[in-house]
Amino acid sequence: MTTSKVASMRDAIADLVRDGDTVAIEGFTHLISFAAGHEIVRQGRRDLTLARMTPDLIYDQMIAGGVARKLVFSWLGNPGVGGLGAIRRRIETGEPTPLEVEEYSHFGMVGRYTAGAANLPFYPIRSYFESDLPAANPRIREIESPYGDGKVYAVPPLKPDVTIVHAQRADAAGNTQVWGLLGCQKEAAFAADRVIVVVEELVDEAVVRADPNRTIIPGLIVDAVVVEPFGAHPSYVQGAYDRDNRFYLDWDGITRDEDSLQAWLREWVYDLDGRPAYLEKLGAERVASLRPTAPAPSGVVDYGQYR
Amino acid sequence: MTTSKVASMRDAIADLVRDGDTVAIEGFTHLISFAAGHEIVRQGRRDLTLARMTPDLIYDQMIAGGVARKLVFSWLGNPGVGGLGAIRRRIETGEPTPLEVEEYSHFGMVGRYTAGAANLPFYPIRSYFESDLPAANPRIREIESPYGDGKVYAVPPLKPDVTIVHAQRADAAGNTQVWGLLGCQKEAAFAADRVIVVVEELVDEAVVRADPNRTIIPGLIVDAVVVEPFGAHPSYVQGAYDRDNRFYLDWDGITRDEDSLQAWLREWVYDLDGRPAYLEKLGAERVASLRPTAPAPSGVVDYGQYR
Amino acid sequence: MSETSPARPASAASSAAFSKSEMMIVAAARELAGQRVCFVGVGLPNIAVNLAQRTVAPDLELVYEAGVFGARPARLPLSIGDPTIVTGATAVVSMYELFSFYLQGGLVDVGFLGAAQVDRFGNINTTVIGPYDHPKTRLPGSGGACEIAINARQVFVIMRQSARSFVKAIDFRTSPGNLGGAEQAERIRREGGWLGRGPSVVVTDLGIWHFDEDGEMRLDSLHPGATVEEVRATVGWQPRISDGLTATPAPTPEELRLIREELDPAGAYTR
Amino acid sequence: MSETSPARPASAASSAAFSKSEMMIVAAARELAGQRVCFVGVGLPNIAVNLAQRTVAPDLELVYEAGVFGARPARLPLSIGDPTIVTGATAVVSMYELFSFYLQGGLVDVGFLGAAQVDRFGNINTTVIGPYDHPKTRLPGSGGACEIAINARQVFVIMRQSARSFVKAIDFRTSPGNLGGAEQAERIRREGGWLGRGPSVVVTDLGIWHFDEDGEMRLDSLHPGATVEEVRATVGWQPRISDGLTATPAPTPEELRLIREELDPAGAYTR
Repeated sequence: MTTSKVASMRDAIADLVRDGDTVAIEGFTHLISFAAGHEIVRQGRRDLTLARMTPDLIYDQMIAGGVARKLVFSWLGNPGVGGLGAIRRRIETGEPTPLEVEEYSHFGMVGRYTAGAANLPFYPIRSYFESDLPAANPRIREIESPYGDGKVYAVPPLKPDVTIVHAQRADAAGNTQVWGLLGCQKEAAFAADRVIVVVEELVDEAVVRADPNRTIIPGLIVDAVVVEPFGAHPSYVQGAYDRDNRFYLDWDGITRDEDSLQAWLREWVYDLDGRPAYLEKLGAERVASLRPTAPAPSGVVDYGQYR
Repeated sequence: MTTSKVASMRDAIADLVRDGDTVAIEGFTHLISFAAGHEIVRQGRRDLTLARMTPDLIYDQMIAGGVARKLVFSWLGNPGVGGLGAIRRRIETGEPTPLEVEEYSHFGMVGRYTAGAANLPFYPIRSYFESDLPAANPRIREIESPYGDGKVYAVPPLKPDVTIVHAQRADAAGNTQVWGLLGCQKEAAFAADRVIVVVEELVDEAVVRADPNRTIIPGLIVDAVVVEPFGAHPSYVQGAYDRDNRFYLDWDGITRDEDSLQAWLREWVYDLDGRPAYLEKLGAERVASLRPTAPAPSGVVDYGQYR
Repeated sequence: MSETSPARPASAASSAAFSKSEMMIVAAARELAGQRVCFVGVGLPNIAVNLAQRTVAPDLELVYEAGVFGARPARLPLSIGDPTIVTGATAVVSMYELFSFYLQGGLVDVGFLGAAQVDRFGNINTTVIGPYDHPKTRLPGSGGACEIAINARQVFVIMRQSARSFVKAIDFRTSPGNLGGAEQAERIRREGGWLGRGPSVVVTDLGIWHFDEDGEMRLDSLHPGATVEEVRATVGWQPRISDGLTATPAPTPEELRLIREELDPAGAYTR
Repeated sequence: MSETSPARPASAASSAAFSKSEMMIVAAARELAGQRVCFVGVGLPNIAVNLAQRTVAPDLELVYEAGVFGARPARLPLSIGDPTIVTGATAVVSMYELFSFYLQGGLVDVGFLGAAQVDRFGNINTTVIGPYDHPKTRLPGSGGACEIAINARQVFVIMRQSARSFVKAIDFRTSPGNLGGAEQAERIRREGGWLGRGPSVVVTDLGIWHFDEDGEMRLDSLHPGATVEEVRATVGWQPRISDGLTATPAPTPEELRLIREELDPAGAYTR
């Protein structure tokens, strides 16, 4: 399969993300595709169900941008800093329209993607005992062990219409490699009907084939490969750039007030035509300040030729 | 935790494998610890339950050596070649004593280790529908989805007393890295009460820490690290040596007859005191012929320093 | 068209003579035309899919049971867990991931199965001959076959046929085929939410069988050198023979060259 | 012994003055003496466990919720998913593996939880203030807290105490503590096969609470500068005070030096 799946972010979102879809942009603090989220806002998608373990700044921005009717999640916040204003206002006031929520724990969300990826009707976990969560979310259900040794809880499969992940590198067929935190991207990708991979670097397939254990998503399930360096800012990419903690701290002020949030969206999303313009606006100095202080090479292992 | 867990094979088996234990030597064609199996035979363990997806030559040898009363498995054979005589004779004739069998499919065994590792009371899979396997093994049971969308099958957790795996490398604390086929070693190790890791090479912890995504078993769950180069022969170690297909072909003749098998055991197990003697007997030329024909380096990735 | 020859001819690629095994491999490979993702087990399927990739199905993607996707073996491995399928592959994954996400997740179009016994509806036994508790012959068991039969979109069976293997009633049903017939099988698959539609072809050393609307095997093509009488003599029931029975085209020189020079120069699979 | 000071003193390590946050971190770190494997979440637990590793628990192994084992952060991260916990770690694993094999598999001795509300039995709310469907304040939710409360062998709670957080009845039970008391909690844990034995300590800015035989919090130690009256005023029930109430030893100069110079030179955690 040598057909290239390389596409622009604009085309990938236009072709693969549709009004009403369930969309998962995954990545646990690491490799969050802010670039894809912004493009979804720019293209004015509506009525999305947004799924994500940690809705984070990107979903606060997307929900402020009016793309979503529902949120599926397990932890809602700006980690280490504070809250997410747009999401909190929608939930607490129901303004401008109510935001439906479907809530799990972290392991529950991981189990849901796993069941989705493995075509299982449920995933069993040892959580939720004596918690109010199953009452708040009736999709969390008890299940009896067939071995007569008690019950655990089940969560239902989550099968996004589209999963979007950012990665260090992929080849043109979509074979994708990641190092550093892995989160639940593999499960979320296999669970999805359509997959968009956004990468720092497009590499020759020989680079992928040199280290096949590093591949987390095979091209087989990938629909588009978007090359968007720094597309995960203000989150980070192991080995490429640091988390922009200053932005996360700044967000606390921006998100507290709907007007300041909308002004931010105008300035950083609507008035820009894509990630290159965003980076230009961010400035070379800020970008440079986020580079690692020194390399930390993995070392080489030998797979050996066998003829 | 800088305490070294490095031990000789003799001490590791003496300390950690006990009569009556459930023992899993895992590795799917790759990284099978023949060295540990032979030492268990030499030390005369009895009444073991041997668990393994593919009982392969190593369990044929161990069962001929009289260590086992029960076999838990999913595929029984010499792949690409033929049968396993000692095991077949025990099952077909019940001589010298019957061998109890508990049989699953591959995915069933993987699910069992996964449930064992994750402390789940069962693991659900889409297999066994309309098969005679659940009738043959009543531990394979139906389970109804709590979402009203039908049933799947459940397998029970498998928690070995001891899991033994071979790997390319580990540090003295037992942090273990593998490349090439991964099989179900991770799940089998986390499921076990005790873990023995046998490695081609003992490395400084800095080597492990340079590439933490490569670690499949953390030292936290490892009880002993045995350094035994070529300890997986006649199976193979990616990048270090090839599968000795000649031996697998030869085994077909040896295992057909109980006398020739016992003679082989005497010559290659009982009369030797360990792997170095085995390798000397195997001969430098045979060993050299199994080396890869050329290197196939993985390439380096950069994790980056962040200060 | 030459007679089938049991032994491999001395001057390989130039000769039009071929063995029964070679014909079986070539016929199986041709059936893969148009397929996308194939789950590969040990033995004959391995050489058939590799031949198909080089002939009728250049885009065929291989998923090896050992946990390898996109393998590019430099030699044809004896075992499916050989190091040559790992080096240069696209992805190497745990067996948990392979069975959960690739197979059960629905990515596999064709799964290959061998069999010690098969019945007219394509139900398969690879477990025991005789009673389970006191078998006359203990066979390897399921391996991944049971879940392949249920989760691969369709199943190809490849096996030599004989009165001992093509039987009226199998001794143990390891892997479900069309159960007691198409109607029952389709209902159970639908109600159970199976991804698999069951067996679609059985390729043997004598011919090619597809499954008719009743879910029963029907001989559609006869290999060169084989006869309908020979087929009847090696089937434990009254076999259905297609009204339009065709003759399987003999292996082409190029197919034979690929098998003999590239895929299996040592003749390990084609003896 | 000096008065507790709300702001960090100018000349840090040399001064015996310290903030309430510093006292809370030091007290939590000391509680980790003798523990082996700790599950680390975001915020105060992160600095407490790193301090414990450098003082009372040099062999403490850290499991970061983001999927990192054996981290050696070169700096103290703002978020638990920072790149500095990955570089040089022993193992980096998927969240599936972390929650399945490390936490649920029973390898975690101590899990740390924060709370917006806690009741006298250590039950925790991090979900909503007010009714779930129309919350007055929407909080972050469980994250991993619910499964940590059930699967970690014991739970340490670290939080500032106030009349709003130490309440008679929590608005939503995100994570179970000792339920309605020790007897009920022990029965349910036993019958349900939980690995966790529930909360063992609550460390606040005023003191240290352990759980008595009824499963209720009991103030065992009062931090320097805090008073029993202050404690009573910030608890929404009639709190149990130990007969042998002790005074928490103030942070040592070395503990303060580690916090201020090595772990949190920017004062992000200790403001």
